[in-house]
Amino acid sequence: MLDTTREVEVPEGITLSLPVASLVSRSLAFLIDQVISWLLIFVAIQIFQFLGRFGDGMILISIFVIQWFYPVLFEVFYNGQTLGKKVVGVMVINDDGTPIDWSSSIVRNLLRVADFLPFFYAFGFISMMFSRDFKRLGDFAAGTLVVHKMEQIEKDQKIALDGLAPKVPLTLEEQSAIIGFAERTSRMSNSRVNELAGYLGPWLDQEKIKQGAESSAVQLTRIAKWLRGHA
Amino acid sequence: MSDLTFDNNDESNNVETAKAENTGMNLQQGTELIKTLSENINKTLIGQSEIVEMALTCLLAGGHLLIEGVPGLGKTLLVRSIAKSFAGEFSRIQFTPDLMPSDVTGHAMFDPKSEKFRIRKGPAFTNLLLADEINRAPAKTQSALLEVMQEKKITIEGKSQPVSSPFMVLATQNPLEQEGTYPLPEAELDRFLMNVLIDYPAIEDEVALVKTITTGEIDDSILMRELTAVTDPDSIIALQNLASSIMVDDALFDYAVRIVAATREWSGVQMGASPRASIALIRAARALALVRGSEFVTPDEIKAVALPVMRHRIVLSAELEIEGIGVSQVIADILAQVAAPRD
Amino acid sequence: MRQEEFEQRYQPEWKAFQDSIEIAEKFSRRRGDNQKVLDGFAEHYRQVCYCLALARERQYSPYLIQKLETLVFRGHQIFYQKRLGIFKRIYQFIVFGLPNAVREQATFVWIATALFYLPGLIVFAIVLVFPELVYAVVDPDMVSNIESMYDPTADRLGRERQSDTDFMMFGHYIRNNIGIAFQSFAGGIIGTLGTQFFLIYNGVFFGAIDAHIINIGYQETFYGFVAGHSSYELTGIVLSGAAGLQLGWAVIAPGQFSRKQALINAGKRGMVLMYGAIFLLLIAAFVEAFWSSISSVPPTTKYWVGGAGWLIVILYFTLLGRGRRV
Amino acid sequence: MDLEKMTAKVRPRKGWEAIDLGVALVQQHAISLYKIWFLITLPFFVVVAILLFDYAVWAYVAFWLLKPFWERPLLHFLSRELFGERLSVKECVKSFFQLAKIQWFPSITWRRLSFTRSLDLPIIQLEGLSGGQRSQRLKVIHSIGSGSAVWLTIFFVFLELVFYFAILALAFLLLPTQFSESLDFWNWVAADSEEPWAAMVLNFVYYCGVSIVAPFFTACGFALYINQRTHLEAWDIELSFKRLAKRLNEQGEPPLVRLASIVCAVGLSVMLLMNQPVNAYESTEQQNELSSEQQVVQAEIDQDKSVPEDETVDSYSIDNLDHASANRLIDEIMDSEDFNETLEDFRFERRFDSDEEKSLENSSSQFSTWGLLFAKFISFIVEFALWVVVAVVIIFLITRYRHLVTGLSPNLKNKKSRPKQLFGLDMSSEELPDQPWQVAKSMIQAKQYREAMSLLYRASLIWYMDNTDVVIREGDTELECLKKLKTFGNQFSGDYFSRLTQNWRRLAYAHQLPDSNVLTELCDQWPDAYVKPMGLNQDEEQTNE
Repeated sequence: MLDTTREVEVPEGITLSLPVASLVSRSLAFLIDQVISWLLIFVAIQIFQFLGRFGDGMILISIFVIQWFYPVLFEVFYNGQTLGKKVVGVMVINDDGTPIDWSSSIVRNLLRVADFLPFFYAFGFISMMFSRDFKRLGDFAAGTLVVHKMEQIEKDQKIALDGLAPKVPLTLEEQSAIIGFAERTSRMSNSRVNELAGYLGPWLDQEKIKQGAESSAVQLTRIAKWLRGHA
Repeated sequence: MSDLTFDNNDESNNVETAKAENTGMNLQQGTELIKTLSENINKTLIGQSEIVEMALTCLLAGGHLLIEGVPGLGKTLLVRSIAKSFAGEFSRIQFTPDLMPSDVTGHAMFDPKSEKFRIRKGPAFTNLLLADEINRAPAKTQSALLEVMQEKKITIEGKSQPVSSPFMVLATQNPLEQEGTYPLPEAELDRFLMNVLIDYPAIEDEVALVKTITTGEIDDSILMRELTAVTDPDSIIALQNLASSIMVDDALFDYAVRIVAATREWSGVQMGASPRASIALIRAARALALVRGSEFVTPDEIKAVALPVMRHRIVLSAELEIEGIGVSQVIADILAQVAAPRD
Repeated sequence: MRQEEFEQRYQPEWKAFQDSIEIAEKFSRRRGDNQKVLDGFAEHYRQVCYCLALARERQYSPYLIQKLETLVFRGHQIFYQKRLGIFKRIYQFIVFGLPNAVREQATFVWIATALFYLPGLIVFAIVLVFPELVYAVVDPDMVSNIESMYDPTADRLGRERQSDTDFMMFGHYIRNNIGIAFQSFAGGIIGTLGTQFFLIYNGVFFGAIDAHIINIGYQETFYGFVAGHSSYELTGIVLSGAAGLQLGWAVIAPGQFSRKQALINAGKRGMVLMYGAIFLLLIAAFVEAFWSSISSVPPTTKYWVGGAGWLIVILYFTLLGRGRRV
Repeated sequence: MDLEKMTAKVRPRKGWEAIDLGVALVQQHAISLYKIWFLITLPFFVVVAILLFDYAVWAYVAFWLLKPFWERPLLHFLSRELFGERLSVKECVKSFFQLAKIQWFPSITWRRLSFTRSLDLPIIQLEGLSGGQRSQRLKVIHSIGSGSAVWLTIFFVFLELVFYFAILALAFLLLPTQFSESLDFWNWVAADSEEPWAAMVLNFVYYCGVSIVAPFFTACGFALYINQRTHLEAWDIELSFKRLAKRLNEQGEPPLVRLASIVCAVGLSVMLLMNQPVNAYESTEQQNELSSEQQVVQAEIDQDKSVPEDETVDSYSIDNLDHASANRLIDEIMDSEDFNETLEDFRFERRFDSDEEKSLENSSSQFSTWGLLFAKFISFIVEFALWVVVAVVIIFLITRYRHLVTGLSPNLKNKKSRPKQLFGLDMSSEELPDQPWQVAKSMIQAKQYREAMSLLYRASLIWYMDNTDVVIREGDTELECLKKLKTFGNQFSGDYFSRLTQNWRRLAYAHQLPDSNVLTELCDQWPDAYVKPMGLNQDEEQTNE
């Protein structure tokens, strides 16, 4: 099965699958970061420009710092996210799933120079397009990975029905499908909902379906409710 | 250290002996047994009597030992000697970057004959486990070992099985943080009761060692063969029980807590020892008192175990480390300044 | 156990764990917070891992599993964070990390030194003998530019520069030189070629200019200016070159590692040298902006300071940090 | 369309994540995709280049305009591949003309400039709808977020440009130096139709750039489309349900729910649960079932009908780049600082010294005088501070490492010798009774044994502290005190102190009381040990630390 996740086994024996981010979302994050650094440089210029040569020196220093260390500082201190990455919802981690550290972050950001060659990140793009896990050269040298950040999910919406216990033990995937079905009925057409529920129709309460008391879809929704544990 | 214990040994006869619950062993028997044990072990390990004392203390306190030191200073010999002395099982795992957790704990194997899964026990099912160069294995393998150390049982295929008793892990760590080592997370180091440095023996001891080996004896294995089992695992468990019944005055609990608290406020210490360190101090001091044949703990025992117990639990700030002031120096300073109970 | 019971039973612990994660994830946190996070973090983390394993095994609802997965991931991010303070690391790095690293990677450092100085010396000798050949190496405009800069009769160097001017030049040197060092490092990734180019090019450039300056007799102003920071700056260049060479060498000859792994290793090792290069170039920029520019100091003093600089650099790399843990 | 044969993991992905699958798809089938692409486009490019050799711009425009056609075989391949059916490269190439017929006119006119082209193509090509149905369908698919598709298009247009210039820059870098220096490269690059062969070379470079990008563009659009449908139609759920049904069927499992379940009075239907049924979609339900599976080539019949006329062709596409604007762009890029930096900063040089300083000096004239003064003041202070830092560092280094020079080890122990007045106990000699042994004795009679022993022990310690130079630190334990002190005084006091310590330790830590005669003995002997005689032998004071 083709997928865009990378399995990382954490030392505690748990496997996490992390969704790797490809060039499109990363470029957007980069663009935002670039705009932010320009803004920062602009602000620095505004602040220092009235200070004569001292100001000029400060401007040059701040350009240097912003250019090279803006991403590094954010990645190290802000959980692997620059502001642009935060907006797009991606983060940088080490290949083994551990948080990014100083040396990795500095390496990957310094090697932007190599990615930049020969013109505006062409090497970087090529590398991201054709490598597993969508890495650019800096990521290879630093051993880092850009992934979509896992969000802490909120409590799911309530279903105003009683739960209904399935008689057959269901695998995780099957449970997931039934719960997903219940959650997504609102975004599907009626006929589609019925069609989907129809696949499981023969295993539901036929009588009620015939009586019209409870359609298969409603029954499945109730099973979903039960599965969620809010019976 | 040994010169500080002169008054304990000669008087242990007329003391009313502390009796451990559920064991038939009294202090006198215990002390004698320990004496035999350590003499036995010191036969093979010449010039490392302090390490032997600490290793025994750790064993009797039911803790695990982290040993640091350059290779070739008889760490394996130490573990084997201890194991052989009480007729315990011994196994050694060399940690390497490709070591898998199941190489430590064992795994389930399908047996085509019986068509059942058989549990194949890993080297961790033993009494004494020497984990060599623990920081060379990736974190997940270390983690498997740390799990065993804490739980004293191993879960394979959903079945958890206790490891042998007594159970002690002696892990060695490379002193150099080289390329390709995975340092143990700070929070995990707590799992080791003590951390001792094994160093080159003093010159005269080394001479003795060389003499023993060159005159007639050929190598370690012969030294080992000379060793005889002087006791059995059950007696070790009895000794552990005895150690936990050694008397500790309240003032000493207070003393231990004050020492640990001082590490947290000491300038130059970036991260002090956790409150659990004081519990470890008392545990280790009890066992040391027993090893020294005393029925009660005095501040001296606490002081003696303070360095090994706290060495791996505190992190120094940059300045001190650069100045070459090591953890041992800092702990010595702390011990000198925390008032000993003396009322 | 039903999922509900399970959730109810462990919910408080998950909550507590999530709270400590949130403290730890905060951008700025105080020292006390760190201790708070660390206390019992390992236990909580294991507990959550255990819960996740259980939840998967028992096939609880995907929501719960995803929630726990996220918790584990976030906890993992914090648990394996390296907590050593940055200042401590800088300090350690300067006092023994860098000199040890340079000695460890002596081969690359020596090759970089040779690549930098040998062509330079050769060109230096050639231009001394055939002065007009300087134009073969350096752009004529630049030659005249440099001539006017170090012209002893020009009054520019004669007058005292102001602090603010110094400061501007300080900023300029930092941005310029360190930026170039970065590029020199990164250039190594194409099989050391980029780095070789930088080193040889700069060596030849310096060699030609030096010889030319001597040819036209401007030594005093030129060397007076250059002496002070030369040791730091040139060594910085060599170090960045060595880092780049190492990177490229990993691509050419990865040895027993996969090419990718070799590159990662070389990147990590090379970074140590790069930190060193940055460190030296910062010093160089400081000296160049604030010391070299003082024209009231007689050239002899400047030569002495320059010589002392070289001595310091050499002693630093040969003596310091021996026998220390890296 | 058989979802069970899906070769990629279908799950509803969030936002940008959807596009990632497209990239992964290309990576997996890169060789086939590029083969198809080049087999179709290269001949066309060559033919056009020859035919329109003198009109390079037109050759360029022709190729650009027909790009939607080039992408179709790629999509054809990918759509089959996704459902587990592998087409050979040959088949795909053969199907080119058939595929190109679908909606051919709108595709190269107003839809050519659509920002959602990559997302629309699968709808048009794979679903084979006609007229109003199609536009409704487009609306539905767009409803969930054509934002991604728009950004996708902008991004890939930009990427084509990047590769265009990257190839040129690479060529420039690889040329021998003499050549590149003698030749004004960028003029050469920018040469427009004056030199037809140069223009054609540029066209070829453009073609190369597009070639790298095109499969990705197509695949990412396709991935977006798949994701939209997964969201809309819950493909993943269908898949799981089918599998579950199959499993239940095979295993002959009992029904999923109890047949005799309590009649539920819930009058709610699923309809109530659904907030917004997507009506637009409903009508097209049937056709969809046919759609991808049957590859709907026959739908070409309705292709040209119902072309909405209201759409306008805007000039918003950057695809429209002609050579004049390319020239401008090149100039801009040439002038931009970044570009200069990469090409010029390759050497350590200090020619800025004079120039920049001068120019900055000029520009500084616009600053107000007070600002300048203020700045000068600050910079003076900062520079001064920097020098102070340097001085401090130097002094620190000298003091720290003077042992390197003098050969002495740093004397870090100095600070540890501290006055002895601190003690765990109340240790001042004033507070001690004049005759501690008498007081102790009376305490023993009052059965205050612990206090008595404590008093004796303290009295001894104080005696030592008053009469010797021994340093007793706060942290010293009884045994350490004993070790330090027993060599002082005479033989007897040493013995006495050692006995006292042993008994005291046992009392304090083991709560074991000595025999009463031992206690009295200790009291009686205290004056013998300390008060009576013993001019302290000062010569023996060699011990302390």
